[in-house]
Amino acid sequence: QISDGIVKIGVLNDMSGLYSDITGPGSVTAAKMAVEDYIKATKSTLKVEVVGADHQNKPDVGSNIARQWYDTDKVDMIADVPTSSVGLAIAKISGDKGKLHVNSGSATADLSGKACNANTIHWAYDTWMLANGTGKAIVKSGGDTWFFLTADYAFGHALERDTEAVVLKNGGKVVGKVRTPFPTQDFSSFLLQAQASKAKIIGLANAGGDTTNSIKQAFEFGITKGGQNLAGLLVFLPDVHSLSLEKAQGLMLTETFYWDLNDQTRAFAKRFSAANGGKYPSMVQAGVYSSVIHYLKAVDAAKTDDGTKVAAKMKELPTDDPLFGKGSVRADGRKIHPAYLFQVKKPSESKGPYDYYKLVATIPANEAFRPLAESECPLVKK
Amino acid sequence: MSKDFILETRELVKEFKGFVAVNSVNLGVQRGQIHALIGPNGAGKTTVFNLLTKFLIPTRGQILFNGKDITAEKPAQVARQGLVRSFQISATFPNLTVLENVRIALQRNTGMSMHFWRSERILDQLNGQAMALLDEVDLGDMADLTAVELPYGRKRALEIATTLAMNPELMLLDEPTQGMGHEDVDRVTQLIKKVGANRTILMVEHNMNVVSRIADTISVLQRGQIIAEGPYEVVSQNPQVLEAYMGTVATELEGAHG
Amino acid sequence: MEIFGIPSQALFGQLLIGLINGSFYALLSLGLAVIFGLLNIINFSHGAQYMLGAFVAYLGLNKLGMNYWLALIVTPVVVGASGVLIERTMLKQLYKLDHLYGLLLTFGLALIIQGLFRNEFGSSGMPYAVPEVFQGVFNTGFMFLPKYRAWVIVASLVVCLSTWYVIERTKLGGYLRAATENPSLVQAFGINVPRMITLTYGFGVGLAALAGVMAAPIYQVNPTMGADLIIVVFAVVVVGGMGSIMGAILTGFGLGLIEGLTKVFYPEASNVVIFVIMTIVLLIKPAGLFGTQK
Amino acid sequence: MSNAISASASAKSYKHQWVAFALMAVILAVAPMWVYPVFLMKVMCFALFASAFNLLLGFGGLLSFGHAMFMGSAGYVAAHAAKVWGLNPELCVLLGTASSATLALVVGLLAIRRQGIYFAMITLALAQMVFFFCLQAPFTGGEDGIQAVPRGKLFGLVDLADNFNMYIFVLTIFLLGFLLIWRVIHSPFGQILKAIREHPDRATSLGYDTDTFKLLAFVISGALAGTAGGTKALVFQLASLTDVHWSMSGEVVLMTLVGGMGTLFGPLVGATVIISMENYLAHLGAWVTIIQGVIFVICVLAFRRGIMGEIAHWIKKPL
Amino acid sequence: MAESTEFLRISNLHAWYGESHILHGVDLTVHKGEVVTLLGRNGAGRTTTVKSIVGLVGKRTGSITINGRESIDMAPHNIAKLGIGYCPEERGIFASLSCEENLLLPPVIAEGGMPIDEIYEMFPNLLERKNSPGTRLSGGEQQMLAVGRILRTGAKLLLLDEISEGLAPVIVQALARMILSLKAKGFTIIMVEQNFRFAAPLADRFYVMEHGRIIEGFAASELQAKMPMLHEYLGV
Ligand SMILES: Nc1ncnc2c1ncn2[C@@H]1O[C@H](COP(=O)(O)OP(=O)(O)OP(=O)(O)O)[C@@H](O)[C@H]1O
Ligand SMILES: Nc1ncnc2c1ncn2[C@@H]1O[C@H](COP(=O)(O)OP(=O)(O)OP(=O)(O)O)[C@@H](O)[C@H]1O
Ligand SMILES: [Mg+2]
Ligand SMILES: [Mg+2]
Repeated sequence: QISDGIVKIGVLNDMSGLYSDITGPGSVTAAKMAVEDYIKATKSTLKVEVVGADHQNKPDVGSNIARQWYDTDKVDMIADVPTSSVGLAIAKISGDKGKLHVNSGSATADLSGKACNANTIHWAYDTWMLANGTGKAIVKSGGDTWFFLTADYAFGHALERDTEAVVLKNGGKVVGKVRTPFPTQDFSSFLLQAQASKAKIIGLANAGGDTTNSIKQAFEFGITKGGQNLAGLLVFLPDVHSLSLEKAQGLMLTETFYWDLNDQTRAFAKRFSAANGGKYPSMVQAGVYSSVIHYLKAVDAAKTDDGTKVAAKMKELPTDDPLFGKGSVRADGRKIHPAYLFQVKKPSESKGPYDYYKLVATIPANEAFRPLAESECPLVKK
Repeated sequence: MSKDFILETRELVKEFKGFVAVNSVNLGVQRGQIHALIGPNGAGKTTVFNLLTKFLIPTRGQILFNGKDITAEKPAQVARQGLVRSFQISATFPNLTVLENVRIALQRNTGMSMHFWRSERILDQLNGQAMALLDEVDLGDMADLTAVELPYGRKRALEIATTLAMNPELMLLDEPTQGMGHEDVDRVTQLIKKVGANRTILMVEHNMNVVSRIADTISVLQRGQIIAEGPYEVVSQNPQVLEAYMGTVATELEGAHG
Repeated sequence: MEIFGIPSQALFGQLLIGLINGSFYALLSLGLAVIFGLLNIINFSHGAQYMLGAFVAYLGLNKLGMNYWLALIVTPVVVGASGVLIERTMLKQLYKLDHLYGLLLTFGLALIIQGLFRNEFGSSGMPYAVPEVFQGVFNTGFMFLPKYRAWVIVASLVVCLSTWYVIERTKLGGYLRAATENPSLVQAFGINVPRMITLTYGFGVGLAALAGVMAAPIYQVNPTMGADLIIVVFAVVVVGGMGSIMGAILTGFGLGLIEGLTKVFYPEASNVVIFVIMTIVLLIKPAGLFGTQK
Repeated sequence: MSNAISASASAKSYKHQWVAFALMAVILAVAPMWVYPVFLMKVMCFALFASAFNLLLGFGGLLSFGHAMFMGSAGYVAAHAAKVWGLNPELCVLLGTASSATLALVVGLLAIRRQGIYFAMITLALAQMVFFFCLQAPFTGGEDGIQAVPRGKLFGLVDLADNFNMYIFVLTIFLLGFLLIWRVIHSPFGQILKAIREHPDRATSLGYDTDTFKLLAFVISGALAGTAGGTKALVFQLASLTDVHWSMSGEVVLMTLVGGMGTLFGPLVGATVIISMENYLAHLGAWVTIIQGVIFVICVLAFRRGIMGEIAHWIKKPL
Repeated sequence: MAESTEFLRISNLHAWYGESHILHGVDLTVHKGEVVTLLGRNGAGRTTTVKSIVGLVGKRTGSITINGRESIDMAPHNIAKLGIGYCPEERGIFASLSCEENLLLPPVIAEGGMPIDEIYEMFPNLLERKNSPGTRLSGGEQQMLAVGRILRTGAKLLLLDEISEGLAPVIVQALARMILSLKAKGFTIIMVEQNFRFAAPLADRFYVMEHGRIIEGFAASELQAKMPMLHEYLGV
């Protein structure tokens, strides 16, 4: 019994602001592609509709739209939703209304932690995974002294805390850190402090404009030339694109998806960029694609689009899609898949548009995300 | 000399960036008189006014009101003590009605001015008083017009009514007849004489006809200094004044303005 | 040797950095001050026009192959021209009205300009390479000073001081100052005041654009780059006090320095320090440091 | 900006305004049947916010460009009170109001001495400080904001989790706030405020400390903005940075301008227009801001009276 | 007089300040080398008339021909270039400019202007105060400055509004001599005067204004005959 015969998917994200290149219209495209591909592949009889909206990174705008979608517009599932403040709000609403939210856009690990609920699934990545992946892999590959540039608010603090823990656990050490106000235009004086610290790795516990500016200016001050490496704790392909390889080269970062991983991803990227004005898919957009595929699979299996039931089904079924490969959704709503540590290529190494990353290390699915044991999620608290 | 001064200044000085606008002025205004302050433009009359009403801070010197030193007080404070001024450019509240204009002044003594939870209707209790004042300056029939609509001369009258509403001990009028046609001048002159009957008035006035008719005492200011003081007959004969202000004897009754 | 636990070497470095940011504040607040002086308008779109400057430079480079030096000349002219257009078509009609309307209008314009660019270029920003001449760093002994930054200080100092000189010391400046006091009389003397006003606005906007070009190689060129900056610049202007050109310049550089120091000793506060200073100044001198009570 | 306030010139009879008020109350009471209630609640919160702002600009002649600080901070306070201290909703809103009133007092003391543009810039700058505080203060949850705020039980009895009850609650607050503002405008205090706006020096020479009066107006306005903020936090069950950001301050100016500054009902109309745009044009992305900008420009250039102002001018009665 | 010598002709001039309609059809003519005085009581509209000539009123209709050029639709800065020097009622000295800067401010619009040292010669006070800010000069000096600066520009028609107002008689007499010498130099002058005693001996012709209209115009020769009328209107 599909409510009113239509499965309606709402892609709610930032269509114009800071995250519009990482999510935005691209995510809608991805969702639509997912629907086509699924129907084509499975000959499913589902009638599926995809709608999109802009939450302008404002939680109240976001939750207003979400409530309206659920209450009056018959939307069954909300996908994407970058900006943790909005993501958390939507998760709450979905919980209250027994609908379903599959989040690919937000970073906060609370979605599958403190704030988790039976109706929310966190798909592509989260802060814990970023910290862990980047921290561990880098220390393993020799970068064992760190200096943190930390955006001075909750998100930055969380990233720094988690990463520091990992670094120490793996035998590295933190030689210094500086709390940079958010947002900051000019990082030079902080970078000088980092430079003076002689740390091998400068960890950027920040996001968006802060990250790009700090990377750009690090290059300007010849920090990377000076032998120190930058580790971006939250950097997406579009950021690197907007920075240009010249400035971003050498940057270490972790993502769970990169278009150039294998033939399937390359094929997808080709189709996607064709439909998306030449822009290649980001990790988040890929996440939206794969999450929609799995959602539809679950709907067919459960023969309903009731949020709670489908959520349960999604956790029950193993996931398998061309972009993230085989994986699973955990009881706490955490989607599990491998993560990759990349380093940004030198301009000379790049063979074409968006050929930016070289793979440094792969973090297997079972290590990539926070172990269920450590989760604060009420659903799994014993 | 045992005169009853309501207002006194002692060695009052005002400098603007080195330029001395008012230069050690000792002015004494006797209770119950109409006291006129005359002098060429730029003599410092308005400045003196602004000093007395605290719109400017004196560089040096003292101001005594009823024997009390008010040099350090704020404009609103001295106003509340009964020293109220009018402005050289007519100053009414354009978008309020004539009645409301006067009520604003009356309202202060009701102590309700800060009451934002009350209805303004309770102010209607002031209407009687207000109308009385308006009648005094025969504006009674115009009570419900908004102030902008008044002709120039009538605005002056309204301003005087508003000033009266403060029931001031001492009224300061800055060029009350400036920019007025003759009939208005006469009207206002009469008005000032009338209200001056039971209070003290200090006025700046260029128009010697007016001054000669109603002023009990005249102080002549020039280049920031008082160069003569006394009743019209005396002052108008003072050669220094003739020299500095009225020009040659022939132009005696003209003054700077016709 | 050390100062407050910071090696004095490093400290000099930090001061220099502060000076660099100061030069941006100075350029921007100078533009605001000039515009305010004659038009009595707070140009809220100043930040957007700063951003425009950066973008024109970026587009010029990537679409027309216009190099940095050309951009440095062309951009202010182009953006300034757009300013002239705005003055002619819109601001002109507001002079009779309360000055606040000017603030509101330019605020609206800022929204439009930023919105359009966000639509066109997204928000993650565009790269702009440092011109060859200025690539690399000087080793000043106490720090590695990127050549480009050194250039920024010099350039903006030159611009600021020459602007000051023109306004305070030349005949043209005399007209400007006179027109600030009593435009209609100056016009009655046979000087085309309306055109002067238009050009002044254009010039002020041009300054913003110039700052934009200079910023392009340092910061990401993105549509919101001016949005938050402008508020800081407002604070700078308030501290400096309106009406004084020198005030705008000195406060710009000065606050840049202070901000720089805060970044060393108490980074968390470095983005509020200017506002804190503003508050203190207001308590002591409501008209600002160099302003005249109005 | 008195020249824009022709319609506010004191008129003797308010009968038609009472009619308009009754009409508004009724419409708001029945609207949920057709319009999405949460949306309506949002509109009412912003309408109250805009009305509070308008009290200052339209009737006090003071343009505050940082009014978001009152709305936003109150939101945090109310949210914190509800979530952490588990207070009843009415208390949370009251707390929010009180905190904003205090903040307004402090800011006012700093800013009130300067007029016009200066006042606008100073309030803006101070608001920015408040923003940074909210961004970094531990209890605000940084960019996550305070989430999952319980609406709680009104007086410990009525459960507001139910949208209908919540709606009644918000409607009541809005109407009360609206009436208060109306009363303030037509109070002895309001009279003096008007006088000060028209001729400050004259008011002073009549013995009024103009700054004190402006300050009181500022505090009242700030407090009511706080009420709006607190209520909004409960409606959406969250408090976040967007409500303290300066763009919010701009938005409220826009609402007032569009609706008609110095009019009683303008802010409500303005809020409705702007919020609807934000909501129903959401899919247009950046175009929303562009459209808002265009509206700003049009209003300033051609349409200074705003919607209600025009109507009022047209029927020759203040609205 | 012959057409050719006509310098300024105003016909049916109406002027407004915002809403308020001040001038209601003013007609007057001024010939080259003439000194013409506008009389009238306060608010009669004399200043407004003068301001209308230089285009400083809100709105004006009718016709103002200067040197045969119709100027009613010209912008103020172009009108000035027709050879007009304006000395406003409120002096209009600029605070932010020094005395000398004030003096040099008005651009030269035609040759034949008075050289600067000649001006200093005429007003020695200005020379000694030349570096002090404009508004710090005494009222009298400000007035001299206001007059002096328009002599430099080569303007042929001088509009002098209340230049004798509130000046010590000595200075008034100095001004009187100046006007006579200017007249000798061939300047054309329109004076607005309250101070009848000052104006009377200088003017060739008089116009009397009342409520925004010219109600009388007569030559100096008819002055005695007109005294009663003047007395009625001006209380002279
Ligand atoms: N704010 C000021 N700054 C500098 N000088 C000033 C200021 N106000 C007045 N003055 C100067 O002080 C002197 C006295 O000015 P004031 O206005 O008192 O003259 P007045 O006697 O009132 O003349 P009027 O008859 O025109 O009103 C003038 O020379 C004037 O230039
Ligand atoms: N800027 C203005 N706005 C509105 N009305 C004005 C303005 N200036 C003058 N008026 C009015 O225009 C009328 C004529 O003013 P004008 O200055 O021409 O008089 P006047 O003959 O020069 O007398 P005086 O110069 O002695 O005051 C007066 O009633 C005056 O109130
Ligand atoms: Mg005076
Ligand atoms: Mg005049």
